[in-house]
Amino acid sequence: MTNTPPAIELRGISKAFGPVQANKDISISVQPGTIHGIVGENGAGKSTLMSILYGFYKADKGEICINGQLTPIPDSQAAIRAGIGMVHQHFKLVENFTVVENVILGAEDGAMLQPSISKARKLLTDLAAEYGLEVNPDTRIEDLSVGHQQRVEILKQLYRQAEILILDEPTGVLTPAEADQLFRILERLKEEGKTIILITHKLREIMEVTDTVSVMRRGQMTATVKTSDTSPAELAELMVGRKVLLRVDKAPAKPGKTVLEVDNLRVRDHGVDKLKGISFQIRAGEILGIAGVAGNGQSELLEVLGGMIPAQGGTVRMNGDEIDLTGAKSDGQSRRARGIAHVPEDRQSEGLIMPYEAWENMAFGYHHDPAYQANRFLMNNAAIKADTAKKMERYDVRPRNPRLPARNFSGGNQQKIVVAREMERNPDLLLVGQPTRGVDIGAIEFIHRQIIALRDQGKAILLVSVELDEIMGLSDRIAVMFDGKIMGERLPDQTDENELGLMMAGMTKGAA
Amino acid sequence: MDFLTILQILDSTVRLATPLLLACLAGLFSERSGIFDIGLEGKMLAAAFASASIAFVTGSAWAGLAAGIGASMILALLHGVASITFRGNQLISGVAINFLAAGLSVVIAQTAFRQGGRTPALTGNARFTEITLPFADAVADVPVIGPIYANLISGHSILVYVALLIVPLTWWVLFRTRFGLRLRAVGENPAAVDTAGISVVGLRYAAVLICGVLCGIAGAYLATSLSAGFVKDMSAGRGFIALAALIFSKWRPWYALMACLLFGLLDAVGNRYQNIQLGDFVIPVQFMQALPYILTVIILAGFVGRAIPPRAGGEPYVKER
Amino acid sequence: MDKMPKWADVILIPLISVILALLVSGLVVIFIGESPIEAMQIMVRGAFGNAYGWGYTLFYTTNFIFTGLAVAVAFHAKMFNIGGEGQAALGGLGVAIICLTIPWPHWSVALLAAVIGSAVLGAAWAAIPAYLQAKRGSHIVITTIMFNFIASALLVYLLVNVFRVPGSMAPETARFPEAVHLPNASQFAGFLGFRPSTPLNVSFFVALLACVFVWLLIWRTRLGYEIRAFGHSETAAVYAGIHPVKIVMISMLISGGLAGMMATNSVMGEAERLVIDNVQGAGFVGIAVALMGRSHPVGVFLAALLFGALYQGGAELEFEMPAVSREMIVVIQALVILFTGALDNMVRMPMEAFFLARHRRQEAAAAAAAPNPKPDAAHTGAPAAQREE
Amino acid sequence: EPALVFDLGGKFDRSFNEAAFNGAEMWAEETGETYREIELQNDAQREQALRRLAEAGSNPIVMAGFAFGSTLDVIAPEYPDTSFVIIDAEVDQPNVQSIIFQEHEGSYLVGMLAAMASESGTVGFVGGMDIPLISRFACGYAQGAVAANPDATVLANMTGTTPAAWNDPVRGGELARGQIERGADVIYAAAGGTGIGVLQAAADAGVFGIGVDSNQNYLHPGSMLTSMLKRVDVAVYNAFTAGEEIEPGLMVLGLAEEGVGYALDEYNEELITEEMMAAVDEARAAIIAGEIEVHDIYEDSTCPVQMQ
Ligand SMILES: Nc1ncnc2c1ncn2[C@@H]1O[C@H](COP(=O)(O)OP(=O)(O)OP(=O)(O)O)[C@@H](O)[C@H]1O
Ligand SMILES: Nc1ncnc2c1ncn2[C@@H]1O[C@H](COP(=O)(O)OP(=O)(O)OP(=O)(O)O)[C@@H](O)[C@H]1O
Ligand SMILES: [Mg+2]
Ligand SMILES: [Mg+2]
Repeated sequence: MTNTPPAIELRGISKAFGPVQANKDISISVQPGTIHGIVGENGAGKSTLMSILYGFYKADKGEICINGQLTPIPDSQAAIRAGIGMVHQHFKLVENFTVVENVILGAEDGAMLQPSISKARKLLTDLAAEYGLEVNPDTRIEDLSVGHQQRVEILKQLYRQAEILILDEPTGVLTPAEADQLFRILERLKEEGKTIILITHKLREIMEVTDTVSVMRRGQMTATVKTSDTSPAELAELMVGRKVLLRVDKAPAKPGKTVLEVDNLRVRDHGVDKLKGISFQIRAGEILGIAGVAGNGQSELLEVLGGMIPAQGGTVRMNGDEIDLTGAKSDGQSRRARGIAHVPEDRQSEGLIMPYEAWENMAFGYHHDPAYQANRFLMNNAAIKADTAKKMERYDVRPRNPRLPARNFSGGNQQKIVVAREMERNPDLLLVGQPTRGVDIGAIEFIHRQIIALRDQGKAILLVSVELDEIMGLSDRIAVMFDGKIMGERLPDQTDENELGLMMAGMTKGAA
Repeated sequence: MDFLTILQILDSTVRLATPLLLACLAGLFSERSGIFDIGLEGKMLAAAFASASIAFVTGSAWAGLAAGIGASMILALLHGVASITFRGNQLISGVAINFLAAGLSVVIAQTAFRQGGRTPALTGNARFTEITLPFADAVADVPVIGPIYANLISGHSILVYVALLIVPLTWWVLFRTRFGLRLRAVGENPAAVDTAGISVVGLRYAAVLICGVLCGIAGAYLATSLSAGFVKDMSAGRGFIALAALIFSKWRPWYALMACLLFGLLDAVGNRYQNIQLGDFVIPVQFMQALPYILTVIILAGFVGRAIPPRAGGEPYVKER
Repeated sequence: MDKMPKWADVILIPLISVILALLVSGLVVIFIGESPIEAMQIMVRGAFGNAYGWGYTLFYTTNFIFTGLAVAVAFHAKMFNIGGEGQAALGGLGVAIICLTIPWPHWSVALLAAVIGSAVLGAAWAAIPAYLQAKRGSHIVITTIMFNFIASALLVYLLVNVFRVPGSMAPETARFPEAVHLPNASQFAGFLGFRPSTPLNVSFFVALLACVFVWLLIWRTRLGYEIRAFGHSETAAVYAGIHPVKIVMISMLISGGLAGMMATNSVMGEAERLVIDNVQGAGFVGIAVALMGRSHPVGVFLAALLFGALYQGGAELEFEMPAVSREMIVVIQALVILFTGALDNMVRMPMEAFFLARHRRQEAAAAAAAPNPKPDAAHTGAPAAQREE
Repeated sequence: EPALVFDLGGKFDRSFNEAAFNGAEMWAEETGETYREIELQNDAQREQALRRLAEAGSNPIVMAGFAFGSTLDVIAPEYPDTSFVIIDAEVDQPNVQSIIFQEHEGSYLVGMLAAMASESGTVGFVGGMDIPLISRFACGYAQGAVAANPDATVLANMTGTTPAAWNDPVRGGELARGQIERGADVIYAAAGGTGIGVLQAAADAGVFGIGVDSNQNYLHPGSMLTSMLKRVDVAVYNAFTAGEEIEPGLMVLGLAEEGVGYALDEYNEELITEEMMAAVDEARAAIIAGEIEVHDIYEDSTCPVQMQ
C-alpha cells in the first residue's frame, strides 16, 4: 500500500429510508488511480451508498474524506466540486433532449446557451475520438440505444472532468462488445490517475478490471479484499452467504414435437422495419437462444409473439394451428390462452405494475383465470393472495410479503415475481427476455435453474438475452439476429463467442 | 363579408386573445417546469381585483398593474409552497386557488369599497387606454395596408403589445438560455437536474413565480384596460380556455400564440354573427354561442392530435419515498 | 411496514388539516369584524345541530358523492374528467325527459328509469371526449371543458324553446307530476325529526349504492383491476392484454354516467323540475372531493360530507350573520380544500417523523426487553417515548 | 319584521336585485326599522330561505326573481298566515302578491329615445342570456326604435349561456364594440354586471349607452342617454310599507302605474331634447290609453321586429 492519502474514504456511513436501514455503519477507503469493485445482492445498499458519496442522498451518520481531507457533501453540487462523477444505475438523462444538451446541463458556462453548446460539441468530438465514444451530439436521447445512452452518461462525467468516477451497474444493459469497450475506457481513465468505483453483479467483470473489491450484504460492508487474492466463488459466497453454482449444468435436451413455427414474420414500427421476414421453429423440451446486439429486432420478436404489437406479415403456428397476428385475437390475453407465457425484457415498465402489491402482480395478465374469480363479477382476492404466498415461497421471493408493493422489492426479487408468475402457468411456450438483467448472482442461479427445469418438463422456450454467457449456458440452439434478420443458427458446443460476436455484427463466417 | 368587417373581427380577435395569451404563456412556464396549474383562472381574477382597486386608489394604471402582478404572485407562491415544498397535489392546489380568489376578491372588495364586491369605475390614467402607433392616422387612407396598420395593428392598449412581445421572449428564454434549458429539463426529468447539482425546488419556484407575473398582467389587462374596474368572477372561465390553448399548443410559445388567436377569432366570429337566418329558419343564438367550442373540439380532433405533456408534469419530485 | 399507523393516516391528519383550515378561516371572519368562535358554532350547529341541518347537509353530500365518484373513476384510468359539470347537466335533461314524458305509476319505477336515463345521457356526453381521447389522442381536459360550455348552451336552448311552460317566463320545465316525487327523509326517516320540507331524499341511498358499486368495480372486479393497471402503466397494460381504447371508453362512460346521476338528487329529488344551470358548480366541487378522497369511495364520501356541511353550515352562517356574504363561504371552502387537499403533507411530514421515531424507540425497548421475556415491553416503551417528546 | 330574498345574481348585480335592495334600504331609512335579507348561493336554497324566514316570523316576505315562482307555489300554502310578494312571476295563491312589470313598455320608450338620438339609424341591444325576460326587453326596445324611425336597424347580442353571462363585462364590452363598429351609436344593456362593460365601451367610443332596471345615468354622465327604470325598488318599498296588509293577487306595473319608465335626471337632461321628450311622452300616453299596443313576447315568443 502506498502512503498517499486514499482518494475516497467513507467513515461509518449510515442511512435509513423510513423503516429501511439501507446502509449501516459502512467504512471503506479507495486508493487513487485504482478501480474498486462493489458487489452485493439486490437491495444490499450499493446504490444508496454511492448516492450518498455523490450527495444525492444525505447520510444519517458518518463522514466522507476526499484525498485525505474531510469533505462534507450535502448535495450533488458539492460532490461535483469535489471532482466526483456518478453514472447512475437508472440513467439520469432527459429523454427528449439532445446528447449535447444533456452533457452541458448543469455545467453550462454563461447564461447564454449557444456558446456552451458549441464548446461542448467540439469537446465532445474530441473526447469521443480520444476514448472511442462516438455518439452524434445532436441526436435525442430517446433515439439512442441504451448502450449509447450509457456513453452519454460517461461523456457527461468526462466533460465535468470528474477525478472520481462511480459507475452503478453500468454493464447491466450492455452487450459484451460494449462492455469490453467500456472497460478499455476505464483502464485508460485509471492510467490517467482517475479513481473509479464499479458496482456490478457480474463477477467476471470484477475479476477482469478491479484492483480491490468490497462485498455488501443487508446494508453492511462484509469484506474488502484485493481482487488478485480472491475468486468468483469466494465473492459469491461472501455475497449470498452460501455456496453458489456459477455455471449452470444441464442434461442434454430431448426435443419433442414442434411447438412454435414462425414463418417469414414481418414487423414494422414507426415506419421502420424491425423484423424483415423471420423464420424458425422451437420444439418441445428445447431452449432456442436468440443472441444479438440490443436493437436488432429481438425485442419486437418477443413483443409480437407476446401479442403486444401487431405483425405486418408472415405466419406463426402454435402447436400446429395458426395464431392471429393482427385482428381481435392478437392480444396478450389470447396468447396466454394458447399457452404462451412471456417474461418481458423490462420488468419495471412492462412485467409489473410498480404500485401494485405482489399478489396483484401475481395475477397480472392472468386476472381472467377462473381460479381467481369468486363469481361472474368479482375476483377472489383471497385465492390470489393464497396462490401468491405459495409461489413466493417456491421462488424464494424476499421479503415474503404478498402485500408489499412491487416498487419496494429489489430488482432481483421483482424479477422472481415475474418469473414465478409466468412459469407457474406451465405454458407450452415460454418467451423470456433478459431474464437476469440487473439481478444478483444468487437470483441468477435460481432463475437459470427454473428455466432449465421448465425445459426438462418438455416445454419450448425462446430466450432473448444480450448476455452471451447466458445464451451459451442455457440454449440448446442459438440463433443470432442482426438488423431484423436471423444471421444463422449454431449449436452451443459447436461455436464460440468470437463467431457469435461476428454474426452479431452482421458478418457470417464466409464473409469474415 | 367586406374588408372592413374582417379587420374589425381581427381587431376584436386581438383584444379577446390577449388575456388568453398571457395566461397561456404563464401556464407554459409553470407546466414546462413540471408544475401543473389549473389555478390560472384564480390568479387572473385576483390580479384583476388588485389592479382595479389599486388603480382606483392611486389613480395610476401602472400602480394597478404592479398590484395585480403582486396579488397573482402571492397566489403563485401559495401554489409553489403547496405543490413544491409540501409536494401536495397540484390539481387540488389549483382548484383551491380558484375558489380562494373568487371568494376573497369579493369579500375584500366589499369591505373596502362597499359597492357589492365591485370596485368603483376607473377613469383617466387609472386605465390603460388604447395607444395610437406613429403615423397611424397618416397612413390610414393608404389602401389595404393603411387600414390594417391604423385599425388592426395600432390602437390597442400597451399591454397587448407587451403580451405579443412576451411570445418571442418566452421562446428565447426557453430555448436559448441556460435557465430555459434547466427549466425544460426539470419538467422532463427532475432527477437529471438534481444529479447535475441544480436545485429542482429553486427552478420550479422560479417558474411558478414567472407564471404569477404573467397571470398578473392578464388580470390587469381585463380590469384596467378591456373594462374599467373589477366585477366578481370577471375572468369568466378564461383561465380554463387558456389552459386548453396551452395543451392545444403542446406547450410551445409560438403555437400558444396561434392557439390563443384561434380561440380569440372563433370567439369574435361567434359574437359578430349571433343572429343568422337561413331562409326563414333562424339559427338559435345558443348554437352560435356554442360554435367556438364545437369548432375547438373539431380542430383538436382533426388536426392537432396527441399532446404529450412534460413527462414529470404533475408529479411532485420525491427523492426518498 | 408503513411509516405510521393507518388510523393516523386516515383520521388524525385530515382532522388536523381541517382544524388548521378553520383557524385561518377564523382570521378572515375577524377581518370582516365578526367573532370566529361564534361563526364556527353557527356553522357546525347549522350543519349537524338538528335534523333540519342534516337534511340539507346530506342533500348536498349526495350531489358531491355522485360528481366526486365520477372524477375518481376517471382518475383511476389516469383520465382527468373536468366535464362533470356538463355531464351532470345532461343527466338533468335525462331525468326531465323521463319524468315529463312517461306517466309513471310509482316513484320507485320512475327513480329506476331516471337513474338509467340520467346515467345514459351523462355517459353520452362523456362518450365523445372519451372517443376522441382514445382514438385521436385529443386531450380529455380540453374536450371536457369545451363540452361543459356546449352543454350549457344546449340546455339554455332546450329550456327556453322546447321545455318551457307556455306563458311562463321562467326558462325551466314544468314541475314533475306528483307520482314521480321522490320520498324525502320525512317519509322514510321522519322519526329522526326530518320535516316534510327537507330536501334529503331517497337518492341519497342511490348515492351510497354508487359508492359501494364503485368500490366493488375498482377493487373487486376484473374491469377495475384493468382500469387501475392501465392508469398506472399503459405499456404494462398492453403487455397484459388490456385494450387501452376499451379502458378509456368504459371508464369515461362510467364516469359520465355517475356525474349524470347527480340529477336524480338535485333535479328529481329536490327541484322537481329542470332549471337553468341545475348543476351549480357541483361538477367542479366533485374534482376537489375526488382528489381529497384519494379517489377512494370512502374518502369521497367523507370529503362529500365535509363539503355538504360547508355548504349548509355556510348558508346558516350567512343567514345568522348578515356581515357574512356568500363569497365568505367560498373562501372557507377554498381554505378547507387547500389544507386538507394540497397542504396535507405539511401535517403528514412531521407526523411521519414522529411515528417513525416512536417506532424506533419501541424497537429499541423491545430489543432491550428481549433477554428477560417481558411480552409487552414494546408497549410499555411507547408511552415513555411520548413523554420524552 | 319584513324580509327580502335576492336571486342568484346577488344583491349587488347593479340592476335588478340591487334595485330591490335600494327599495328596502329606502324603507329602512324612512321608518328606521330593520328587515332581514338572504342572498342565495344555489337553487336548493330558494325553498330553504323562504321557510327559514317564514318560520322566523318574517312578514311580509318579498322575493325578487321569476325563478322563485314554482317554489313559492309550493311554500305559500304551508304558511297561510305569512304574506309573500314575488316580483317577476305570477303565483296564484291566496297569500301571495305577484308583481309583474311591463318591461316591454319601458323598453319601448327608451327604444324610441335611442332611435331619435341615433345619427346612424342603427341602435344596439346587449342582453345577458337569451331567456324570455331578456327577449322581452329586447323586443320592446326594437319596437320603440322602429316606431321612432321606421328604417332603424336594431342590433341584438346575447352574452352567453352560463351564469358567467351576467358577470362578464369584458365580453359585454366586446359585444358593444362590435355593434359600434357595425354602426350602432346607442346601446341598451340588459345584462347585469355584464352591462357595466357594455356602458363602459359605449362611453369609451363616445356613443350613447342606456342603463336598465335602476337609474344608471350617473355611471357615465354625458354618454348615458337614459336608463329604463323598472321600479323594483318602489315595489319592494310599497310591499314593506304595506306590511302584513298586502292585498294578494296579481299586480301588473306598466307605464300607467309608473312601474316602468325612463330616467331623466341632471346627468342626461342635455341629451334629451324637447321634441324627443314630447314624442316619448306622447307615446307613453298612447300606450296607457291603449292606442299603441306594444307587443309582449311572452304572448307568442315572437317579436314583430327583426333584430340583427
Ligand atoms: N429511494 C429510496 N427510498 C426508499 N428506500 C430505498 C430507496 N432506495 C433504496 N431503498 C432501500 O434501500 C435498500 C438498498 O437499496 P439500494 O438501491 O442501495 O440496493 P442496491 O444494492 O443498489 O440493489 P441493486 O443491486 O438491485 O441495485 C433497498 O432494499 C430499499 O429497500
Ligand atoms: N423509492 C423507493 N422506495 C422503496 N424502495 C426502493 C425505492 N427505490 C429503490 N428501491 C429499492 O431499492 C433496492 C434497489 O433499488 P434499485 O432501483 O437499485 O433496484 P434494482 O434491484 O437495482 O432494480 P434494477 O436492477 O431493475 O435496477 C430495491 O429493493 C428497490 O426496490
Ligand atoms: Mg442499485
Ligand atoms: Mg439492480
